[in-house]
Amino acid sequence: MNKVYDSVEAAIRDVFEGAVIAFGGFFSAGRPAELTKALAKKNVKDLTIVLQQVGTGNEEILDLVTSGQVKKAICNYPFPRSASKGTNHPFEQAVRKGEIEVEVYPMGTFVEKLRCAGAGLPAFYTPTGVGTVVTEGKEVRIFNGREALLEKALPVDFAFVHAWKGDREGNLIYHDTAQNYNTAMAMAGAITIAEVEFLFETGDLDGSYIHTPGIFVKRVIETGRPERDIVAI
Amino acid sequence: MNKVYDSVEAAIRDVFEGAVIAFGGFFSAGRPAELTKALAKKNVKDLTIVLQQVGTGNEEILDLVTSGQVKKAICNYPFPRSASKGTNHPFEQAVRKGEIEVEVYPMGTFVEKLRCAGAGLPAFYTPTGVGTVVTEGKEVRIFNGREALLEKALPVDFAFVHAWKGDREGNLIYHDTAQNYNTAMAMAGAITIAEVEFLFETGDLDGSYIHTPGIFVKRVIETGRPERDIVAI
Amino acid sequence: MSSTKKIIIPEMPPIEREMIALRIANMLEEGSYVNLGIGIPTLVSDWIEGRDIILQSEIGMLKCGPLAEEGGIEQDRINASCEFVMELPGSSYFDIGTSFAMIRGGHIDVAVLGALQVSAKGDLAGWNNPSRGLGNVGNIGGSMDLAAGAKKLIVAMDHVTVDGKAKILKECTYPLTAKVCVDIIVTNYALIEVTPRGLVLKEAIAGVTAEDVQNMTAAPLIIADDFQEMEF
Amino acid sequence: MSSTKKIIIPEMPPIEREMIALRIANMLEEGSYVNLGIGIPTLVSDWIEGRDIILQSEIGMLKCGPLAEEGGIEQDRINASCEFVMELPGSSYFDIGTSFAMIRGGHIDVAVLGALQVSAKGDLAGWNNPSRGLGNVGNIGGSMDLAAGAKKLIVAMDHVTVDGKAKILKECTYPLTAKVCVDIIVTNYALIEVTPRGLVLKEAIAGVTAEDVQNMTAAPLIIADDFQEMEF
Repeated sequence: MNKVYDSVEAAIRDVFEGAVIAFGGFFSAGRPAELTKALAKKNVKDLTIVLQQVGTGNEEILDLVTSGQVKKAICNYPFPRSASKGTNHPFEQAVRKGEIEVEVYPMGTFVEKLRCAGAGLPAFYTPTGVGTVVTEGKEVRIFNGREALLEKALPVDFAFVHAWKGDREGNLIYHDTAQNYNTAMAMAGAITIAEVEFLFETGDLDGSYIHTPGIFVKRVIETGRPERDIVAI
Repeated sequence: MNKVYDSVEAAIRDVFEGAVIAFGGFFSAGRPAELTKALAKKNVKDLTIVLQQVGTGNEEILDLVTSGQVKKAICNYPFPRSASKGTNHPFEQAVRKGEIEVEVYPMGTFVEKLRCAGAGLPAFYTPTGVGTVVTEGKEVRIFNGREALLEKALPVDFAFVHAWKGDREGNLIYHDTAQNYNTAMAMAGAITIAEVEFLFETGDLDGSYIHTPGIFVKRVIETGRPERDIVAI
Repeated sequence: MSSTKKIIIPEMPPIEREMIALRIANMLEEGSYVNLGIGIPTLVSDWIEGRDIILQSEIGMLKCGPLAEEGGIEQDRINASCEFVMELPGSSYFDIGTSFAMIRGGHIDVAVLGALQVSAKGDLAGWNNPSRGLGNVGNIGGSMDLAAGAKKLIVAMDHVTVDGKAKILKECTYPLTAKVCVDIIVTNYALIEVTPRGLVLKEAIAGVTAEDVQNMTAAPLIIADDFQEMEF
Repeated sequence: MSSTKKIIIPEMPPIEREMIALRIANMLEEGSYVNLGIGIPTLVSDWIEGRDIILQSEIGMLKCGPLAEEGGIEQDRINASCEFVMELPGSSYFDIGTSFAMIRGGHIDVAVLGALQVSAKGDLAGWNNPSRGLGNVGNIGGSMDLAAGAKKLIVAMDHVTVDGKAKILKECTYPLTAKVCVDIIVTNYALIEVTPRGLVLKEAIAGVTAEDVQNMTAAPLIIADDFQEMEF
C-alpha cells in the first residue's frame, strides 16, 4: 500500500464545509502546522475544530479563526492562561462576541472521547468532573459507591496529525512529548492525514515500536522537520 | 527506584486467599509461567483467575486447577477448541462438575474491562455482544441508533505479566505478539508483578518505545528467556 | 421452515474448502485490511500472497505474514490460532486493546468468519454448539467483536452440517455471535448475499442449480437476476 | 461565614512561594509518583532533585526532568506548561490517553495543585475565576482528572487573595474542580489537613498564631493537638 501524497493541498482536497476536524499537538509540540496552513488557505467554512487549545504555540490555527472558518471549538484548555493576554487574543475575542461556540472537556475525558470513537465504544463513565459544571446536562450514576458521569465518543471527519517518522503504509512514530493527542486523534478520524518529518520505505521502521499502526492512517505527506519557536504560555 | 525482587517466591509472597489474579499471555505467547508455577506451589485457595484461556499452551496454569486453588475463571476462550480434547481436559472437567465457575467475555470487551479498571473508568458501553447471551442481565441502550450494552471495569488484586525486557523501575518492553493482554493487565493490577526475560539498568531502555511505563509495575523479577514448546490448539 | 426441514444433497460433489477460500479471496479489494477467522477463513491467506491486502490478527499484529516454516519460527510471534507466522516489511505489533479498537472501531474492511448457522436476516451463530453441553459458556474469543465491528462480514462454511442438516436457516437455533451482521455467505455449493429483502442467491457451483441450493437451505432464497455459475 | 468575612492579615510577613514548595517536598515519600500543577506546585521540583521521587507530566512523560538549559533544549520535549524539560535515565513517553489512565486510575501517589478556593469539606475550585467573565467555559486542562484521580491531593496556594479575601471558605463560590478531593492545604502561613471532622490546623509559620490563621480563614479551623510551628 502506498498512502503517500505529494502535497498537503492534495491530501486535504476533500475537506468539506461543516467538517469536524481534530488537530494533534499540545501547545507547540506535535502539531500538524503544514496541514493547518493549507486548510486555512483552502478557506472552508463552518468548521468544528477539536484540539487542546487555540493559538498558543500553534499560531497557524489562528488563521482559521481570523478568517471566519470556525463555527465551534471543542477544547480542554481553550484560552491563554493569562487573563490579560486573553483579552487581546483573537480566539477569545471571537468567543466573547459569540462568533465561535466553545465546548470544554477535562483533558482525560477529551482524549478518551476520541479514543472511544476510534475504538467503536459509543460512551463511557468517568468520575472526572462530577459535581462541576462539566456534569451539567449529563447522566450521573453510581458505581461501587462513587459517582461517575456519562460521556460520549467524539468521532471526527478528519484528523490532522504530526509524526516524527512515518512509512508509506501510514505507520507512525512520534518524538518524545510530541505524541500527546496525535495517537487518539489518529484513531478517531474517519480520514486521518499524517504529516511526517521523515518518510521511510515500508519495512524500514521497527514494527515493535510503532505508535500508530498504519490501519488508522489514510494519507501521509512528508513535510520535513520544522523549527519550533520557544513559546511561553 | 528499584523494584527488583530476587525470586518469584518473594515477589508473590502476599498473594492471599480469595485474590483475583490476572495472568498475561495468549496461548503460548507472553505468559508469566514462572510466577504461575510459584503460585501453584504456594497453594493459596479460592482464587479467581482472569486470563484468555486455561491450559492450552499455558499448561502451568493447570496446576492451580488440579490442586483445587481456583474458585472462578474469567476468560474469553476458556476451553480447548476441540470438543473431544475438552472432554479430557481437567479445567473443562472441573467446570462441568461445577467445581469452578466460569465467566466469559468477548475478547474486546475482556481487554477493555481490564484497561478501564487501570484507567479509572468504572464502565463503558460496547456494541459487541448485543442480542447474544453476553447481554443477559446487562443494560442495553441505544446510541446513535445502535444498541450497546453496559460493561463494568474489572480490577484485579494482582496482575502477573511476562515481558521481554524490563528495567529496575518496571519499564517493560514485550516481544512481538507476546504483548497481547500483558499491557492491559499491567494497568489493571493493584499489584502488578512482571517476570522479565532480560533485566536492564534503569536508563538502558529507550524511553520512546516502552510498552508499559514503570508506574504500572510494582515488582520485577528476571526469569530468563524460556524455551516455548510448539503448541496446537 | 425450520432447521429440521428435509435437506436434499445434490449428486454433484461440493467444492473443496480451498476453493471456498479462493472465491472469497477474489472478492477482496486491493488496499483492504482483512481479518481471517479460524478454519476455512484461514485458507484465504494462501490465495492473497503478492496482493495488496493487509491481514490483521486479533492477537495484536498488523500485516500478519504466512505460516512460518521450520527455521523461520519465532516463539513469540503467533497468530490468533496459536500458529507461528512470518513478519513482512511493514508488520507491526500492538496490545490486544489496540487490536480490538481496530476491530470494533470499523477499521477492518472485511472479516471472514466460519459459522455454525446463518439466518435469513444475517444473524450469525458461530461460537457455541449446544451439543457440547456447556450451556452459555464457551469460546467466544474475538468472534463477537469481529461480527459487530467489521465493515463487511463474509461467512465461509460448508453449506450443510456433516450429518446433513441445514446451516442456513430462517432463524438460528444456536446461540448467536451477533444479529444482522453477515453480508455474504460463501459455501461449498453457493454464494449468497444477505439483503434487506432476504437471502439472494448469486452463484452456485458448476452442475448445481438454484433449486438444488434451495433444497439444502432452510430459509427462502431469492434468485438473483444475474445468478451465475461460481467462477474462480 | 462567607467569603466576604472580614479578613485580618497578621503583621508577620508570609513565607515565600519557594518555602511552600519546600514544605510540600518534605511531605513526599521516597518511591512516590507525583504530578505537579502549574504555579507554586511546579517549584516543588526544585526541592526533590536527587530524591527517589518520579514526576509525571500529563502531556505524556514519566520521570520528567528539570527545566532544560540553553543547549539541552529539544523542541519536542516539553512539560504540560509548555516548558522545555530534560530527560532522565528511565524517562518514558506515551500518549495522553495512557497519561490520564495513570492519573484517573489512581497510579499517581500525590498531585500538588494550585487553587483559587478550598472549602471546609475539601472541595477545590481552581480552573475558573468568574471575574474573567467567560462563564462556564475555561481552562480545565488536567486539573479535574488530577483532583478526581490522585491518591493524595495537596493544594499549594497563598492563604488569601492579592486583594485580601479569604481563599479557604465554608463553601467555594467559584466553579469547582472537584468535590471533597483535597487532603492537605499548604499556604504561605499554614498547613491545614482536611478531615471528616473539618479543617485541622496542623502548622503555622514562625510568629503566626492559630488565631492569626483563623482570622485569615473563612471556615472554622480545629487546632490540632500537635499544632506546631512549620519547619523546613
